[in-house]
Amino acid sequence: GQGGAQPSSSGASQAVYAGDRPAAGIQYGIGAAASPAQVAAWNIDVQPDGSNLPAGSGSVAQGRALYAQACASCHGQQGEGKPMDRLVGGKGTLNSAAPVKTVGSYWPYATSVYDYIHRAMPFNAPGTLSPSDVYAATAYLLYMNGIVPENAVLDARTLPQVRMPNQDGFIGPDPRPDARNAACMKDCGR
Amino acid sequence: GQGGAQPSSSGASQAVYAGDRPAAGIQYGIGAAASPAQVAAWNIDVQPDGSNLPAGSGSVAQGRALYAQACASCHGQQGEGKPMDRLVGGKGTLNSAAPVKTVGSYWPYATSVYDYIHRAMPFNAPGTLSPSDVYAATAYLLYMNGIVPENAVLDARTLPQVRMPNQDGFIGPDPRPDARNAACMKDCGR
Amino acid sequence: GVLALDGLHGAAAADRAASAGAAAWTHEQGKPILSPPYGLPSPHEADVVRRPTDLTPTPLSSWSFTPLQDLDGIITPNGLFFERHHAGVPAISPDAHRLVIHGMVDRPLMLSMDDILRLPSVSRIHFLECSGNTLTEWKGPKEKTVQGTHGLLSCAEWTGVPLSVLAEQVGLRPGVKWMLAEGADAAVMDRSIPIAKVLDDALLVYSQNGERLRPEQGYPLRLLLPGYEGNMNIKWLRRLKFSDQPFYTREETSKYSDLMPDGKARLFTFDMEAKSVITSPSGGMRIGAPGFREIRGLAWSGRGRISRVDVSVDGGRNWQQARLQSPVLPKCLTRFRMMWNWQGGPAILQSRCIDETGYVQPTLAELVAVRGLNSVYHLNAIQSWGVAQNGEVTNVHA
Amino acid sequence: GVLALDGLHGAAAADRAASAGAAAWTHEQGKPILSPPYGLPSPHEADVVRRPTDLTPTPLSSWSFTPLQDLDGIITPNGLFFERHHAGVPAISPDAHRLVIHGMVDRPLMLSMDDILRLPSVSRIHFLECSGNTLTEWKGPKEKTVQGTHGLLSCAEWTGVPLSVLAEQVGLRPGVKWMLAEGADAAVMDRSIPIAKVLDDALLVYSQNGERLRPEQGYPLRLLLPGYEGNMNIKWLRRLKFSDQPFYTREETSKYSDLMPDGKARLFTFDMEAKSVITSPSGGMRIGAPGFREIRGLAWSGRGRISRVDVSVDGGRNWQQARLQSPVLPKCLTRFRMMWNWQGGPAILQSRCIDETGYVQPTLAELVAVRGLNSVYHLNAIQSWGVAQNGEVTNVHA
Ligand code: HEC
Ligand code: HEC
Ligand SMILES: [Ca+2]
Ligand SMILES: [Ca+2]
Ligand SMILES: [Ca+2]
Ligand SMILES: [Ca+2]
Ligand SMILES: [Ca+2]
Ligand SMILES: [Ca+2]
Ligand SMILES: [Co+2]
Ligand SMILES: [Co+2]
Repeated sequence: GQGGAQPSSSGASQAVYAGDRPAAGIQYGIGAAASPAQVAAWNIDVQPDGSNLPAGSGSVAQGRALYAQACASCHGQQGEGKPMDRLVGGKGTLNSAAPVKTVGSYWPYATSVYDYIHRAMPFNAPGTLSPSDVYAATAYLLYMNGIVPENAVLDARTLPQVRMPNQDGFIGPDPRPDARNAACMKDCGR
Repeated sequence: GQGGAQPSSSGASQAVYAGDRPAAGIQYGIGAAASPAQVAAWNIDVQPDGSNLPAGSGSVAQGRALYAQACASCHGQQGEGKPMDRLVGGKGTLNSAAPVKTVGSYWPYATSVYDYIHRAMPFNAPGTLSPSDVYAATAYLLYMNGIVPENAVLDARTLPQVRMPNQDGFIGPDPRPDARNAACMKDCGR
Repeated sequence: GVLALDGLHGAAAADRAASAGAAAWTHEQGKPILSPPYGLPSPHEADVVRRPTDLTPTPLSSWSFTPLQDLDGIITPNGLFFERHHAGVPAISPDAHRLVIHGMVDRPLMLSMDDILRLPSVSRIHFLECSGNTLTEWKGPKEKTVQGTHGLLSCAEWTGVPLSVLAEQVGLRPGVKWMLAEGADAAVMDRSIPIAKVLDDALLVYSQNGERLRPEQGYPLRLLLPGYEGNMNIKWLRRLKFSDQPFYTREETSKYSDLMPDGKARLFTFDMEAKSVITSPSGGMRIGAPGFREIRGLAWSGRGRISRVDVSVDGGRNWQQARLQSPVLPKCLTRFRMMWNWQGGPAILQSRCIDETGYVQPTLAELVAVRGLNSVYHLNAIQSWGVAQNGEVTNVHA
Repeated sequence: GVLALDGLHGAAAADRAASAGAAAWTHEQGKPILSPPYGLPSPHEADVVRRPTDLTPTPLSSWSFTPLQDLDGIITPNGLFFERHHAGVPAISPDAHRLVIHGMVDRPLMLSMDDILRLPSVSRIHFLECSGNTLTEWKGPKEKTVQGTHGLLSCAEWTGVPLSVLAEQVGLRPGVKWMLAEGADAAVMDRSIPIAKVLDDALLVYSQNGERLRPEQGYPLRLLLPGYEGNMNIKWLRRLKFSDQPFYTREETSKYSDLMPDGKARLFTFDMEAKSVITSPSGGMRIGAPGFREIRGLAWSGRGRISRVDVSVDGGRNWQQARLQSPVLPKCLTRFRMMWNWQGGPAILQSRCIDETGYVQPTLAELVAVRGLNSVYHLNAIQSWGVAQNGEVTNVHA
């Protein structure tokens, strides 16, 4: 499910602003070149192929300890949620009347779990975890969801190899417009 | 100097909003009829023909007393201004490098003096003067400016008869556009 | 107030008004200039404020709604622009803030705010709508007011640099298909944007309705993707990275994907489809006397201009074309208006818009027929307001 | 700040920024939603405020200027809209306020705010300019910033009832030529309006930029006369009276008349003629490094649309056409923009606009040649900003 994206068709709309576009093809020489070292400090995203994953590693056991100390207060001892997002379970519910979307049941890529924890968790101290901590937390969440075994150790090599249960659960490209209304004007629906 | 007014030519501009005007010619029946008595309570303006001037009257002498008590602190003992507007003098200065515009030198109609004092003065207690007070204040201002004699008494009949020195000093209709610029693009003004 | 159309203010007020020629404020000096230097609304409008959702466990990752029932025209005042944050509103120093542009580019750049202000700019009036707007209304009428049902919607004049200009400055390499946009907030919010959108009408925005962005709207810098779901318009923007692949960030997978009845989820549904709603009369109001009153509402489409809005006062049986506020702009709120002579009986008010692609805003039934009840986002169905005999207006499904 | 383009913020900030990936705000939660419910600008923008004139003896009858140097696009945020009051800002209760319409009409009316809100409405984006704007600049450069020289100018989206609709409700009698408009403030401000303007595009306004009028702008009700001098756009409107004669009110005789060199004064000069000004770079700024930067400014005409703006960087010897922000609307601010590659030497920046009637904004010399130096109002001449070798920008006459 790569989901190719179609940008909106704004051909007609563009006419409104046709006379109000900056000239194309000019190098203004504004701003500073970003050196490789500078870029490296900002370049934190992790894609499904594992590019950009840092050195370090973490095991399920390390993750269990970390989770109890830094995560459980918000996400529950078993990842059951309350007060914050539920992180465990929900498999088989996606086509039911009450779908439960979690890391285990819904997320397509394990790299996204690493990436998100690294940028935003723990909510009360975001960005404070070391890469090994993040690998460990990810390992424990995947373990709780039955995706990796209890002895799993995650690092830049093993994490991208984890196959998530719902990896094929996403579809694209955007099939909309998908609902049709005939725009009846008089005595409709009789 | 009646100064006929030309509304701006907005023919071309109107096109933008052509599709966005409420329908014409509909009585919506919204709001309450304003009875003659209600209208009378709101209808305070005084035009040069004296229409709408109330009963009451005021003399220069009454105006002198009132002025000293209610006006002089802001407009000066002799109407010389400081801190607020100067009310006296300036005749003959309008075509000089330092024109002085006052009730005496500039205002075209005595009825406007009555009207303005009635609505806005004294600044620290606007709308508190009785019609006779306003006639008196007007009489005194006109007297200080040498427009009415010391024994003048103003009322609804006499006030509109006062001819102001600068009554013919106003011209119209608006003669603009009056300045021309050729919109030169290159090597201009050489 | 939220509830005020007419009839709310007692006879006492009307009596007082009869002598309004002698109103106190006509006889005493008011407040001096600069009271205060940056002005505020009248105290009589104190109920015109953003209001919170009751669905989130923390106000730090939460949203607040624009009071659409109190607004006219198409501009949303900055103080009433809807909010959605994932780690609160950061207090960013514009002097220290930097934007880094890198990835598949020839000349990676680091830009200060002063740099960005020197670049060529444009201003555009566009709406912004959270794709979660109206999410409470799938299964039945829930929120009481239009602020609750549709208030994750606002509109402003945005000023900034076309992203096409920035792309030229850094030089995109062959094969670039996506751009990651990333914020400097503590959620380090990020989304993948298709390159065609980036080069079409995306803007690097620093001003909103004339003044610099408000903190809640991304001060000092945000992305604007006209017509795309709100979440992608990354606030507090600190980084743009060009790539040949999407990034599958948490927001675009775990959150802003649309679950279908078969358990599959639509990924990358970006366009906000055409939608409209009547803002007056609307839920929570009570209309006073029978007679003429103007029905007013908003229509918008992420795919271009609104070309028509129809209004029904009988629950969708018969429709009449409404007037559209001119000029109608693409990917912008469009105010519609229609006079209605209320006879005093029950009525159901609806609006239905059509955009320049010919798309017609669907009924909820039409939407649910294809998407089921689990997709959370992108509910753009026709909204119904019921008017009771006594003038009370409520949220109904019709 | 008023003075900030670039170069103002020291190397320390730039150094700090190098590690901005580790900025404090990226590692701690920000403020929760509704901080506050009616939002405010960033504390970093605290210098973006209205500022007072120094020419009036009391702040109750005085004016304050819009900080044009800090604004982008065409919308002025309501909190920065320029002020001109004659008896302070009254605190009017909207429930008690009434509008009376009478004089040469068949059906005199008294309208409450609730009544007015039921009538058909339109929204229009129009500028408002005090005809005393720029009055300090006749004899030589005086004010230091564009806020001081041109800040009695703002622009908003106004919503209200066309006066033509109200005229139909009351039924104008044959021979009506003027309408008096009167405020409920303690100056009971009043002006005579020609009937053709009333029936053309005059509006009875209750909303500004989406929300109800601010107190300083006439809450709850004002007159809007697109393109006419600001003073005529009566605020806190309580009365409209139709007549066959003008009223010669104090404001239209003693004040807003234009004294010519021969001692005669032009009465009833209503149109705000085409005018433009560069807002960035402008007086009081200092531009940092040589190189490209965008010159930005505003153009407007009370007679319709702006059709062209030219910019000169050599004091008017050579001119280039600027880009105009689209859509260009009648009697509305029009933002113009032109990239400038500053070589680091002295320069004199000017803008000159042309409106759809073909009228060209004049030089000050051209204006003074026909009007002399005593007319106070309606100075719409070309403005010059001098750029020194060191980048300092000052108000000059060139
Ligand atoms: C103080 C509360 C708190 C703590 C502690 C906390 N979280 Fe969270 N977590 C949240 C909140 C709130 C969200 C949702 C944020 C949002 O959606 O904007 C969240 C979301 C998540 C999600 C995304 C869930 C989804 O399906 O999208 C993951 C994964 C997660 N947290 C993991 C962790 C881990 C691992 C830790 C510990 C290292 C942790 N959290 C600690 C509050 C917390
Ligand atoms: C507390 C100060 C104050 C007092 C007392 C006061 N005035 Fe004034 N007056 C002003 C101010 C301020 C203005 C200018 C108001 C404006 O232009 O908005 C003014 C303006 C005027 C003008 C208009 C001048 C012009 O040329 O346009 C007249 C006439 C006038 N006052 C008459 C009076 C009279 C008569 C009284 C007493 C009954 C009075 N004033 C008391 C402050 C005062
Ligand atoms: Ca209200
Ligand atoms: Ca709720
Ligand atoms: Ca979506
Ligand atoms: Ca500043
Ligand atoms: Ca000054
Ligand atoms: Ca004038
Ligand atoms: Co600064
Ligand atoms: Co009320």
